[in-house]
Amino acid sequence: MKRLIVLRVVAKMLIPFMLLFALYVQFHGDFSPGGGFQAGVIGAAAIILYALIFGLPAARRLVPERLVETLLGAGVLLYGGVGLAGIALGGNYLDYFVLGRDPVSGQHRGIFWVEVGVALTVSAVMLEIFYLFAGRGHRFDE
Amino acid sequence: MSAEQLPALVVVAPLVAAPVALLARRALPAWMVATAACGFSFVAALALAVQVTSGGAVSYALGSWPPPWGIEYRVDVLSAFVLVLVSGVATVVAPFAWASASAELERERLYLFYALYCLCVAGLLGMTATGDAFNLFVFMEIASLSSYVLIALGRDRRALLSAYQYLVLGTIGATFYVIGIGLLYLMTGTLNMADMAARLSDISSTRPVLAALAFITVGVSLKLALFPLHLWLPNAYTYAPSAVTAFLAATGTKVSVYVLLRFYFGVFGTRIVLEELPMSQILLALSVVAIVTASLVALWQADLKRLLAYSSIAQIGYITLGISMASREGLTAAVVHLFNHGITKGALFLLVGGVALRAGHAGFDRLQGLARTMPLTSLGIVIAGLSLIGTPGTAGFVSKWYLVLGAIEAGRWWLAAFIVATSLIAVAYIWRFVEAAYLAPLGGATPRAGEAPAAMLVPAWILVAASVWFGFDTSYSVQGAARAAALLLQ
Amino acid sequence: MSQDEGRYWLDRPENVAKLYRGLWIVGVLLVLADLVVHRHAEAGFDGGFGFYGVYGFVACVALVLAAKLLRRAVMRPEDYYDR
Amino acid sequence: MIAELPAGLILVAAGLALPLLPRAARSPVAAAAPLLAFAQLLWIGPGYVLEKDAFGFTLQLVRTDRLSLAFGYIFTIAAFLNAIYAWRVREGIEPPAALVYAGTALAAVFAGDFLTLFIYWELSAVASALIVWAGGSARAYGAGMRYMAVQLGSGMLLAAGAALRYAEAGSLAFEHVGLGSPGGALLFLAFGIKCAFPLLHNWLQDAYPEASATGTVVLSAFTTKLSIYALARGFAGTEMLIWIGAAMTAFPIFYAVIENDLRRVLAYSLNNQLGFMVVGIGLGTDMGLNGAVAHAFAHILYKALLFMSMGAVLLRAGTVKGTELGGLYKSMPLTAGLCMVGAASISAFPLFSAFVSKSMVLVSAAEQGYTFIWLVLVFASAGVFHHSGIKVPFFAFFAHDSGIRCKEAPAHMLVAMALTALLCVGIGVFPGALYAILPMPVDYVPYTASHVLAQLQLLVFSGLAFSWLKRRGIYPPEMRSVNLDADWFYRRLGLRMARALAALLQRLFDAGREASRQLGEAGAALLERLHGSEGVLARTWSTGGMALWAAILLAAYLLLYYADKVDRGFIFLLILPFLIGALGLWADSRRRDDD
Repeated sequence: MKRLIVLRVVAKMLIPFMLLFALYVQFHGDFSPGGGFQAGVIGAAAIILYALIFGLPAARRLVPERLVETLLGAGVLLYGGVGLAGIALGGNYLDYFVLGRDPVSGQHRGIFWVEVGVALTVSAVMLEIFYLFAGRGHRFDE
Repeated sequence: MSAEQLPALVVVAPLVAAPVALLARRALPAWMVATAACGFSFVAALALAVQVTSGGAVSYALGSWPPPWGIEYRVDVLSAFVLVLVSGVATVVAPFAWASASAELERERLYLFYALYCLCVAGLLGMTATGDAFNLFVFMEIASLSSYVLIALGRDRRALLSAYQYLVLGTIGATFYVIGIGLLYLMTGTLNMADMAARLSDISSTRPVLAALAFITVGVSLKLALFPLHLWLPNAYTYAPSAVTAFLAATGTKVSVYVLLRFYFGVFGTRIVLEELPMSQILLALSVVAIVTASLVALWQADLKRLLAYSSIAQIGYITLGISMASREGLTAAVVHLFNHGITKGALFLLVGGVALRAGHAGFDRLQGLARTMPLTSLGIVIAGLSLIGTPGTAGFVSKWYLVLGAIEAGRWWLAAFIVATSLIAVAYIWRFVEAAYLAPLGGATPRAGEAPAAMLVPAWILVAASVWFGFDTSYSVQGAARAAALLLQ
Repeated sequence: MSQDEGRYWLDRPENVAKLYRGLWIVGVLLVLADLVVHRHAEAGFDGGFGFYGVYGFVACVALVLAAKLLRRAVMRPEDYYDR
Repeated sequence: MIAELPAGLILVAAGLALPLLPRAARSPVAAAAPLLAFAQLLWIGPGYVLEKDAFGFTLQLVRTDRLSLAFGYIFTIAAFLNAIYAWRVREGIEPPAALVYAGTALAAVFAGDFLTLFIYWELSAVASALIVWAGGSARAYGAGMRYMAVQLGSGMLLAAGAALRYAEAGSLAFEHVGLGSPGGALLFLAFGIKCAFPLLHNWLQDAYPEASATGTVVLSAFTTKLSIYALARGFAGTEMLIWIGAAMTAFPIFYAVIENDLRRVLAYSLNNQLGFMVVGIGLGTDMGLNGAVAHAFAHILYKALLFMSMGAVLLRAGTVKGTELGGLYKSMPLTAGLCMVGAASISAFPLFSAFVSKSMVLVSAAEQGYTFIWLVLVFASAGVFHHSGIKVPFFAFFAHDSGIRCKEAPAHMLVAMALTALLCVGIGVFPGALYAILPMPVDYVPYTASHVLAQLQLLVFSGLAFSWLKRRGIYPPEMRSVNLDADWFYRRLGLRMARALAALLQRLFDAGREASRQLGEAGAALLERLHGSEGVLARTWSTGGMALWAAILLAAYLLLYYADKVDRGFIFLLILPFLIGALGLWADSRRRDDD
C-alpha cells in the first residue's frame, strides 16, 4: 500500500488529528461521554492506521514493542498507584475525595490520573494485540 | 495502612505487582515482586480471617462510595476462608515456579509469566473479596484471561490448543454469567449482591430471574468444570506449565465453587434454588455421574498429570454433592472439601511437576521404579494420594466424613454408601502409582537425575504436610467451614 | 522305618487293642459312677443315668456320618480354585 | 510419661523400630515390648481415661475398665509368647508386622470411641494382611488379598455404622449399642465379619493356614478376639447372638472332620470356640459375659499352643497335611506332649483351662432356659474334642507311621510352647486367678464331682466313638482335597458370574455395533465420530462439542425452571445421555482392546 499516494497523503493528514481527537476525548471525559478507554482506542487506531499504510516495520520504529510493553505496565501501575494514594492519604482504595484540598478538586484529580492510566493501558493493549497478530505468519505489506 | 484497608489490599497487592513485574523486564526481580505480593496477600488474608472470625463480616466501600451505589468489597467467614486458600497456595507455589518455570519457559520471557501469575492471583482474590456482581465478572475475566495465557505457555504443542479451547469455553461461561447479571440488573436495578438478594425476595419466581439463575448456573458450572462441562479441564491441566497446573487446580475451580455458593445461597436464596426448583436433584445427579465417570476415566489414563486432572473433576463432584444436600453438614463438607482438596491436589501437582521436570512428562512409563530415584517425591505423592482417597489421618478423610454425615442426616443411606464405595476407585488409581513407583522394576525411561530441586520439593512438601496436618487439627478448616455453612444457610 | 520296627510300643497292633479295651473299661466305670455320685441336672433331663456317655457317643457318630455325607457334596480336587 | 501412652502404641513403636535395630537385639525387643505394655496395664488399672481433641471430636484414646483390661492382659501375654516362639525369625516383614498387629489390636481394645476404634481396626487389618502375605507362597498372596478385602470391608461397615450411630445418638462413645437402629445393625455386621459369623467366616479358614509357621500363631490370637471384645462391649444381651453363636459352635466341626490340612482343622475349631463366646455374650448375664471373657482368655492360650505345635511340625516335617503325616511322636515327643496339653485344654478336660471357662457359658445357657442351645453346645463340646482333641494330635503324631524322621522342635519354640502349656494347666488348676480379673464378680465353682464326672463321661465316650469308627473303618480317611465352603460364592460363583456378565455385555455391544453398521451411511458416520480414537469421555472434544454441552445444559435448565412441576422421570431423561456416553466409553475401550 506504500505506493498508493492518495492513501499516504490522506493518512498523513489524518493521523495527527486522530491523536488530537484522542487527547480531546481523554480530557473531556470528565464532562461529556468519553474518557480513557475511548481515547486509548482512538490513539491506538491512529498508530494502527500508520502501520497499515506505512508498514509494520515503520510502525515498530515509531512505537517499539518495548515501549508498548512499558506503557502497558505503566498504565496499570498508574491506576493502581492512584488507588493506593487514596489509602496513603487516609481514605479508602480509589478514594478520590482525599486527593485534593476539597472533595471536588480531589475527584477531579483522581479521575484525571486514573483515566490517563486507563488510556495508556488500553492503547498499549490494542497495539500489542495488533503487533502480535500482524507479526504472525506472512508479512502482509512486504 | 490500617486494618480496615485489608479487603482492598489483599487484592491490590498482586494487582499492582503485575505491572511492576512487567516493567522489571528481568526474571529475578519479577519473581521477587510476585512472591512478595503473594506473601503479602497471604498475611493480609490471614489477618482478615482472624478479624471476621471474631468480629463478623467486613464491608469495604471502594472509593468511599457507600454501597449499593459504589462497589463494595465484602469479606465474611466464607470469603476469608477462600482468600486464605488462594493466597496461601499462591505463596507456596511462587517459589516452586522459580525452579519449574525457569526450566519450562524461555528465560527472556519469564518475567511475563510472573506478571501474569500475579494478575491471575489478583483476579481470583478479587472474585472472592468483591460484593459486587459486575465487579466479580471483571475479576473473573482478569483471572481467566491470564490463566489462558499461562496455560498456553506450556511447552507441549498441545498447550496452545488446550488454552484456546479453555478460552472459548471460559468466555462462553463468562458471557452466560454476565447475561445472568444483566437480567438480574434489569429486574432489581442493583449490582450489589446483598442489595440484590434483598430486592429479589419478592420477585424470585419471575421468569427473567429464573432465566438469570439458569445462565449463572451454567456459566459458573463451566468455570468450575462441573460434569458435563468439564471437558476443557483435563487438557488444560495436562499441558499447562507445572506451576500453573498446581496453582489453578488448587484454586481456580474452588473460587468458582465459591461464586456458585454465593449466588445460590447469598443472592437467590435457598428457598427458590433448592426448594422450589429441582436444583438439588440435578446437582446431585450431575455430581454422582461426575464422580463415577471421571474417576473411571482417571483409572485408565496413561499420564499421571492427566489422571489427576480427571480426579479433580471427580473431587469437584464431591464438593457439588455437598452443596446439593443444602444442609449444614453438606455445606460444611463442601466448604471443607474445597479447602482440603485444594491443598491436596496442589501438593500432588507440585510433586508431579517435579517428576515432569526430570522426565519431560509424567507418563506412567516414566514412573516405573520411581521410588528408587525420587523417593521423597514418590512418598509425597502417596501421602497426598491417601488424602485424595480419604484415609483417616489425612485432610481428605475429614471432608468425606462430613459428606457421609450429611448424606445420613438427609436419610440418604445409598448416598453414604456411594461416597464410601467411590473412594475405592480413588484407591485404585492411586494404587496404580504405587504399583509403578514402588513395585515395578526400574524402567528405562525413568528419570535418574535424582530428586527435584529443593525449591520445588519444599513447597510441595509444605502442602503434603498441610494435607496431613488438617487431617488431625481440624480446628481451623472444619470450624471455618461450619461457620461458613451456617452463614450461607441463614 | 524298618529299623524302628518294634522299638515303639504303639507300633504293635495288640497294644493298640489293649488301649482300646482299656478305654471301654474306663467308660463303663465312669457311667457306673453315676450310681454313686449324684449328678445334679443343668438342663433338666441330663441328670439321667449315663446321659453324657450316650449323648457323647451318639453325637460323635452322627457327626462323622454327617461329615461323610458333607464330603460328598463339597469335596473338590486340591487345585480347584487354581484352575 | 509411659503411662500417658496407649499400651498398644508401645508395641507399635517397638514394631516400627524393629527393622532399624541390629539383628541380635530384635527378638529381645520384640519380647520386652509386650512385657512393658503388660506392666503398664497393671500400673494404670481400671478407670483410666486419656482424651484428645481431633477431627472436631473429643476422642478417647484410652479407656480402661475391667472388660478391656482382661483382653489387654491376654493380648500382651499372647504377644510375648509369640515373640518367644518366633525368636529365630528376625528378617522380613513378619516380626514388625506381628508387633504392629498386636499393638493395634491392643490399642483398639482400649479405644473409647468408634473413630479411634475404626482407625486401629483398619490398621490391625492391614498389619495382619502383611503377616498372611509373609507366608510367601502364591496361595498366601491370593488368600491375603481376599483376607485384606474382607477385613477392610469390615472396617468400611464399621465406619459407616459409626457415622450412622453418630447421627442417631449424637455421640461416638463406644458403649452398649444394641441392634435397634441401622447404625447398630451395620456395627453388628462389621463386628460379625471380624468374628467370623457363619457364612461370613471363610476369610479365617482361607487365610490363617497360608501364613508362615509363626505367622499363623500370631494371627490366631488377636483379630477374632478383638471382635469378641467389641461384641461384648456393644451387643451384650443381644438374643440373636445366642443363635448365631450356637450355629458357629456346630457347623465348623463337620468341616473340621473332613479337612486334611491340620492347621485348617484348627482354624475351623477356632471358629467353633468363638461360638461359645458369642453365645455367652448373647446371653448377656453376668455369668454368660464372664464365661465369654474367660473362654476368650483361655482360648487364646490353648489355640496358640495348638498352632505352635503344628507350626513346629510344619517347620520340621515340611507339611501339616493329615495324609502326609503320622508317627511323628517318635521324632518330636516333646512337641507331641505339648500338643496334647493343648488338645486337652481345648477339649475341656478337668484340670485344663477350657474346663473352667467354657462350662460357665453352658451353665448360663441352661439357667436361662435355652435347652436346645445347651444341647447344641454339648454336642459341639463333644465334637471339638473329636477333631481338635483327637484328630489333630492323632493324625500328626500317631496314626500310621508316615516314615518322616525329623528333629525335635527348636528350643525357643519348645520354651514358648511349654510356657503356654503351663499357663493352660495353671488356669485349669487355679481358676481363681482367672476369675479375679473377669469383668463381673464370679460365684461359680467349676470343680464339683457332678461337673467333673459329666465332662469325663462326655469326653471318654466321644473318644470311644472315634476309636470305634476308626477300627470299624467307617471313619472318613484323610484325603487331599479342597472342601467347598462359603468362600465358593465369591471365589467361584462371583468370578463366574462376573465373567458371564462381561461376556454377555460384550455380546450385546457386538450386536449393537453390528446393528449400527447396517444403519446406513449417515448413521455409521455419526457412530464413527462418537467412537473416536479414544473413549468418548476420555478423548479431547472439539471446541464446538464442548460448547454444545453448555448450550444443552442451559436449555435443560430453562426448560426445567419453566415447567411448573417437574417429575423426577424428566431428570433421569436428562441423565440418560451421560449414561449412554459412559457406556459408549466402555464399549470403545473394549473395542480398542480387541484391536
